[in-house]
Amino acid sequence: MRDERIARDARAAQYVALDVPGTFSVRLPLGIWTARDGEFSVLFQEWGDRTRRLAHLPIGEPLSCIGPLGNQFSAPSEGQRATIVAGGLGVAAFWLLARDLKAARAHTTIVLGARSKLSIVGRDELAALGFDIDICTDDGSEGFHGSVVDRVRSRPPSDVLYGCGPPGMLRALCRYANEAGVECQISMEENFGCSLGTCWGCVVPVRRGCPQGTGYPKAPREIRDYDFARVCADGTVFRASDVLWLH
Amino acid sequence: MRDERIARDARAAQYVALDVPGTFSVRLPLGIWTARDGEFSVLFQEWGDRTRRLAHLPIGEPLSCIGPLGNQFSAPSEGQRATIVAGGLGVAAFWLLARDLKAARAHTTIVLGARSKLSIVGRDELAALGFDIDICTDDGSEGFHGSVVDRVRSRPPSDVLYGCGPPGMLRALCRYANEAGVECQISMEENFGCSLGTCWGCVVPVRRGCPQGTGYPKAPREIRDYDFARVCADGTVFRASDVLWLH
Amino acid sequence: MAALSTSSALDMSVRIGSALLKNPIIAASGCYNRGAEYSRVTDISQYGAITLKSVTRQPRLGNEMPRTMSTPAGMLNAIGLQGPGIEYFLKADAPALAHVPTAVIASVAGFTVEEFAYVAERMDGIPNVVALELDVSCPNVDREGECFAAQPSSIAAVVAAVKKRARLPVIAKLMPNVSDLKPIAKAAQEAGADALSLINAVRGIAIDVKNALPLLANVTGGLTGPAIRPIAVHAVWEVASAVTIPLIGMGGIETGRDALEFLFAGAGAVAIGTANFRRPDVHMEVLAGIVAEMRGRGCERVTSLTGLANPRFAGSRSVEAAVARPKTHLEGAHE
Amino acid sequence: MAALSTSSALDMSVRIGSALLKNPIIAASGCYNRGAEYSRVTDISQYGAITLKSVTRQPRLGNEMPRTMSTPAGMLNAIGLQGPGIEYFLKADAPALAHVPTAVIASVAGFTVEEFAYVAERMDGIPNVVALELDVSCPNVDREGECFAAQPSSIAAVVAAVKKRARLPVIAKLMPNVSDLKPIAKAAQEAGADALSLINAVRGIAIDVKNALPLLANVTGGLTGPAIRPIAVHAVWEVASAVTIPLIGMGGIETGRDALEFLFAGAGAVAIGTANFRRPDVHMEVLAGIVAEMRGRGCERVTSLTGLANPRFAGSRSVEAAVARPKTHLEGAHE
Ligand SMILES: Cc1cc2nc3c(=O)[nH]c(=O)nc-3n(C[C@H](O)[C@H](O)[C@H](O)COP(=O)(O)OP(=O)(O)OC[C@H]3O[C@@H](n4cnc5c(N)ncnc54)[C@H](O)[C@@H]3O)c2cc1C
Ligand SMILES: Cc1cc2nc3c(=O)[nH]c(=O)nc-3n(C[C@H](O)[C@H](O)[C@H](O)COP(=O)(O)OP(=O)(O)OC[C@H]3O[C@@H](n4cnc5c(N)ncnc54)[C@H](O)[C@@H]3O)c2cc1C
Ligand SMILES: Cc1cc2nc3c(=O)[nH]c(=O)nc-3n(C[C@H](O)[C@H](O)[C@H](O)COP(=O)(O)O)c2cc1C
Ligand SMILES: Cc1cc2nc3c(=O)[nH]c(=O)nc-3n(C[C@H](O)[C@H](O)[C@H](O)COP(=O)(O)O)c2cc1C
Ligand code: FES
Ligand code: FES
Repeated sequence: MRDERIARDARAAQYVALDVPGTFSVRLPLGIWTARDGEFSVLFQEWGDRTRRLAHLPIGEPLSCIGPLGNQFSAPSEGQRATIVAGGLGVAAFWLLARDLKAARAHTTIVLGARSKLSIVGRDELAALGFDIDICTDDGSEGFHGSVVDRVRSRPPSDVLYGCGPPGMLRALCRYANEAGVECQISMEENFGCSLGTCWGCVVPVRRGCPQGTGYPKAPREIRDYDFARVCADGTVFRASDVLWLH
Repeated sequence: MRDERIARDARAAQYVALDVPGTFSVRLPLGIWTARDGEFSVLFQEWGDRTRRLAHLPIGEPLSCIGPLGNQFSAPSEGQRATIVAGGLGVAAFWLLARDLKAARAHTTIVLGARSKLSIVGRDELAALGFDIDICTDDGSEGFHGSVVDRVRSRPPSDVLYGCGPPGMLRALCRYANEAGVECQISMEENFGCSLGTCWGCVVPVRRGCPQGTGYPKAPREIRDYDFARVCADGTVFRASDVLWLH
Repeated sequence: MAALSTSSALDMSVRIGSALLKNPIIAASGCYNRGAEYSRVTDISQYGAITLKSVTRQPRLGNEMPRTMSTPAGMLNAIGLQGPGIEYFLKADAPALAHVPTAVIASVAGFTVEEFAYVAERMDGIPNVVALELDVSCPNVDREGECFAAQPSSIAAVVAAVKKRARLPVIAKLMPNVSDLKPIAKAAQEAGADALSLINAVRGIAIDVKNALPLLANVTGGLTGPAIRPIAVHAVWEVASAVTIPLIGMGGIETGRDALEFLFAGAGAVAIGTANFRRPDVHMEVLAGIVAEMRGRGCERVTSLTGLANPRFAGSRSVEAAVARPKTHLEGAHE
Repeated sequence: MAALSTSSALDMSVRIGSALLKNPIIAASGCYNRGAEYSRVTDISQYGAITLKSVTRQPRLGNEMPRTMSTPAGMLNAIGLQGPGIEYFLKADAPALAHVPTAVIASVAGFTVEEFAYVAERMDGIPNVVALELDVSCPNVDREGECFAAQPSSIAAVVAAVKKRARLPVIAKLMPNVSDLKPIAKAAQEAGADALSLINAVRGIAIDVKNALPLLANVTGGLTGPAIRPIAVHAVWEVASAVTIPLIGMGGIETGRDALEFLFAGAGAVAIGTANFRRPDVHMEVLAGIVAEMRGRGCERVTSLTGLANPRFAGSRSVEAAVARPKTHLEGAHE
């Protein structure tokens, strides 16, 4: 997709909110994958109505697109070893990060997981940035046989982990990072309504005191002792130590 | 559009019911314009949601299409002079009729009307069949300055009139034909639900006894003394002498 | 568990009172006429049943045009119960029902309790007709135009009167325009209804802005199609906790997935209306979708899908079905 | 007539009780937070007013996730009134409202009559706030969970209590899940409401078929967006014949044409909710559409469009407007 401003301003883990033409639907949030030369790209699969309609749009059709939206991964301190942990289409959050880490000459490992060999996405673009990719597949059809989190456990520890992928994977990654005391930033997903922070439709529970939370007082009879943060506007990036996994 | 069966079977004034891809809508009825060599065409304008979506479909996109549907114009008896009276996109009903009349060597006149010179459609295709087209425009920008019905009145009488166009035009044509005692067949339009005759959403009032009407008895307290016929399945072609114009 | 039944035949049959349907997919009233039109373009025998257009005591011309209008993901209609009346129906239409290649549910509409009872009684003995559905959403002449389905007492009066005179199982069809469907559903069950259909169309109006006039001649119409599906699933969910008789869920079903929403919410069967107008093969696609789900879950009887997502489901699945109900799917249900 | 006003300035202002809005386009409650987010992507000053997210007495965390879901031509939400509570709102949020570049309507929600009255009273004197909207669609704690807006008596109790203690004009917001909105609207008017908003979201449920669970953590959600537009226009049409106070119509407005449906049905103003989530410029497009219609009709005051299609419209247009009402547009209205 061609948009000078978005391609220029996009930061790691940011997303765009697309108005898919046709009958009404709320905007579709998609992570910004590559971004250069006035163009950016997205990676998506046909999940439902909006992604199906998007996939069937004629090439060249103009699209209304808001972005880049959301906060971003923070860079590692100098000399820190970073590991990127991507599950499935979660890899979409990492081209920009990998590019920045490369430019900063940070010591970076990329662990990329998928169901099976055939469903690996993003490998070539990341390899083109000059990285070796550590592939994991659930079915063992290529690389490490097991989840990306299993793989991370089996590797020498990093100073900072960057994660994006399905909720189960992120949860396991956070647990590992919190237990191991490793810094970990994850980019989260939820169903979005407005994509702009107004509807409170996309919250995640965070510990009280987390600067991304709403910060308002606890109600007298409220038994839940956490706060909510909006993935769309306060995130999508959260620290593993801030996010609560209730289920 | 390519469909061997529809292109072969289509008769004058028949239509197709298209399933426009995307979010739900009932099928879109469109008249069959030209039909030859395994292909047929339609003429349409972007009225609303379905026609807009249809216009923006990628070329080559497969479409589910039911048809040909509806009854058809009956041919004139030998030696009768026929006049085709088309208003705007109503011309869509007439390529097949013109082709048949040509083949039957019937003496045929075509009166084609539009708002103005720029909105005339269908002229070239009909001319290519070898007809002279008598153009009328509401604003006088080409041909006769006035409505097609005014034009028909001003011409030598025909034995049979075939009409298709906006309701106001059809109504005026029917009134003229009934007063002048000329046989007249019109192809009508209504909002369709099912396009197949099941929903009773597309009825027109016809005189009791019209073979196209429902034929069931009049209710005791019913003050309306007419019958209804379904445009989609009993029509779209009705005799001017059968149709009642209530408004 | 997934391997349990992949090779064995599935039992798709469902019961509506004494009627046994070969599968739970029904054509909704008013959208299928008497089936003949759709026979030209699809295999209607794959419907478990088709419901006829509602029949009244007297012939009715119905409303003036326009009667239908497209709306976002739906349509608005106000046909006005055009129809031949029961006498002419019995003479001209009923005999042909013998040729419908599946079960038939006759729909009855009326403006007084007596009209319902009279028409229902006359429907007795028509070949192929296995049940009666009462379209109690028409305005009640005796009660200042309020619909029968708006009050527990009036729906009970209609159902009780019909049950006294009709021999076929009776389905009462509820409408969504009430604050709480539960007492209405309970009243219908207590009055003897063998099943409930829900929902009828939702009241709506569209305005022709160009002419500053209502788009439908009748002003108010009924909104149907996918737009109303969440409203209809909500209705089934609510009623499923209040009654034990089978529910026929409808409103915006287009795919197997949509139908499963209704089954999981608590419906024993589903009906398809407006979606026939888009895809005449829709019932086969819906059936295939349900079959695929059953194979995926390894369940052999379609009845075992009923109420799976609804922890308050009060109805009984058929005895044979109970074993197949995977308890795990209830875990984590939010109440 | 078309030439009458093409060169003169149009009067787009509308009155809601004592509040004068510069135009009749309002951002709906819950869809605009406090305006700040949308200021980044559009010109919010072109809204006649923005309505804040409903504020309760106590802070509320709201429902668990998932809270929203896409549905055909709409969305389902169950946020659960997450919010800071009135104290924290007054401290942390209210001062910033001075910078909102248009009028602000504060929305109040509560679970008892006293809560409504208390929060409404505390809203007094906030800069820029010109009216109070009462979100009476939350379950009534004192009456076994029935919503205040479900019964004439309970909505009247809330409105009367608020009117006694609040100085700002009061708008009661009605919900569509009732059999007849007219008595409820009348009760609100009689209790002193200065205007009515309609409609709030329609109750709906969606099921996650893969996991056989409700898709929303709260099970039931509110259906909004174009899918419900005919339901909302119907509500305005009905209520417009029952009360004389101004109506704010909402539900699925995406374009000027959609807004005109509501105005012609009897609304004096319109609100836009879900459509902001698609196109943040939607209010400007809607405003432009209304202006074009006024120029086309040659009418100078937007108030003269109200009720044009509704022969039973009972409200009064502003005096100046009456002359501009083209009587011919009523001809042919079907009753
Ligand atoms: C910040 C952000 C960034 C995102 N980036 C990407 C991206 O780069 N690429 C991409 O493909 N998607 C991405 N998503 C996810 C995408 O926005 C959703 O999948 C979206 O719901 C799809 O819309 P839809 O209308 O096509 O399907 P919907 O109608 O919303 O969903 C259809 C069905 O698929 C299921 N479903 C939807 N999304 C998922 C999912 N992610 N995992 C499992 N089941 C799902 C739903 O539960 C539903 O049953 C992102 C989401 C967020 C919030
Ligand atoms: C048998 C039959 C044959 C037809 N053949 C053709 C054809 O060959 N070419 C063609 O363009 N159309 C034809 N139509 C008309 C076409 O089906 C309708 O215009 C259809 O409603 C457009 O669908 P839509 O969803 O795009 O617009 P809708 O959403 O249905 O309508 C959008 C707006 O346009 C108005 N509108 C729609 N149609 C018309 C109309 N015909 N005249 C004036 N205002 C209208 C509506 O009132 C509404 O305000 C035919 C209709 C029938 C019944
Ligand atoms: C054109 C049309 C006519 C209908 N006529 C009737 C009717 O006569 N009796 C009845 O009980 N329901 C009638 N209905 C309602 C349907 O049976 C069904 O309840 C409703 O359409 C919801 O299902 P759907 O969204 O799948 O269409 C009609 C619906 C449509 C669209
Ligand atoms: C995400 C969301 C949150 C909402 N929150 C509130 C609320 O707090 N108070 C309220 O009165 N209405 C609330 N509403 C209802 C809207 O104000 C409006 O009545 C409804 O959405 C219909 O309009 P629409 O179709 O334009 O969205 C909410 C709607 C949405 C979509
Ligand atoms: S999607 Fe609306 S607040 Fe995040
Ligand atoms: S469109 Fe359904 S009967 Fe004609």
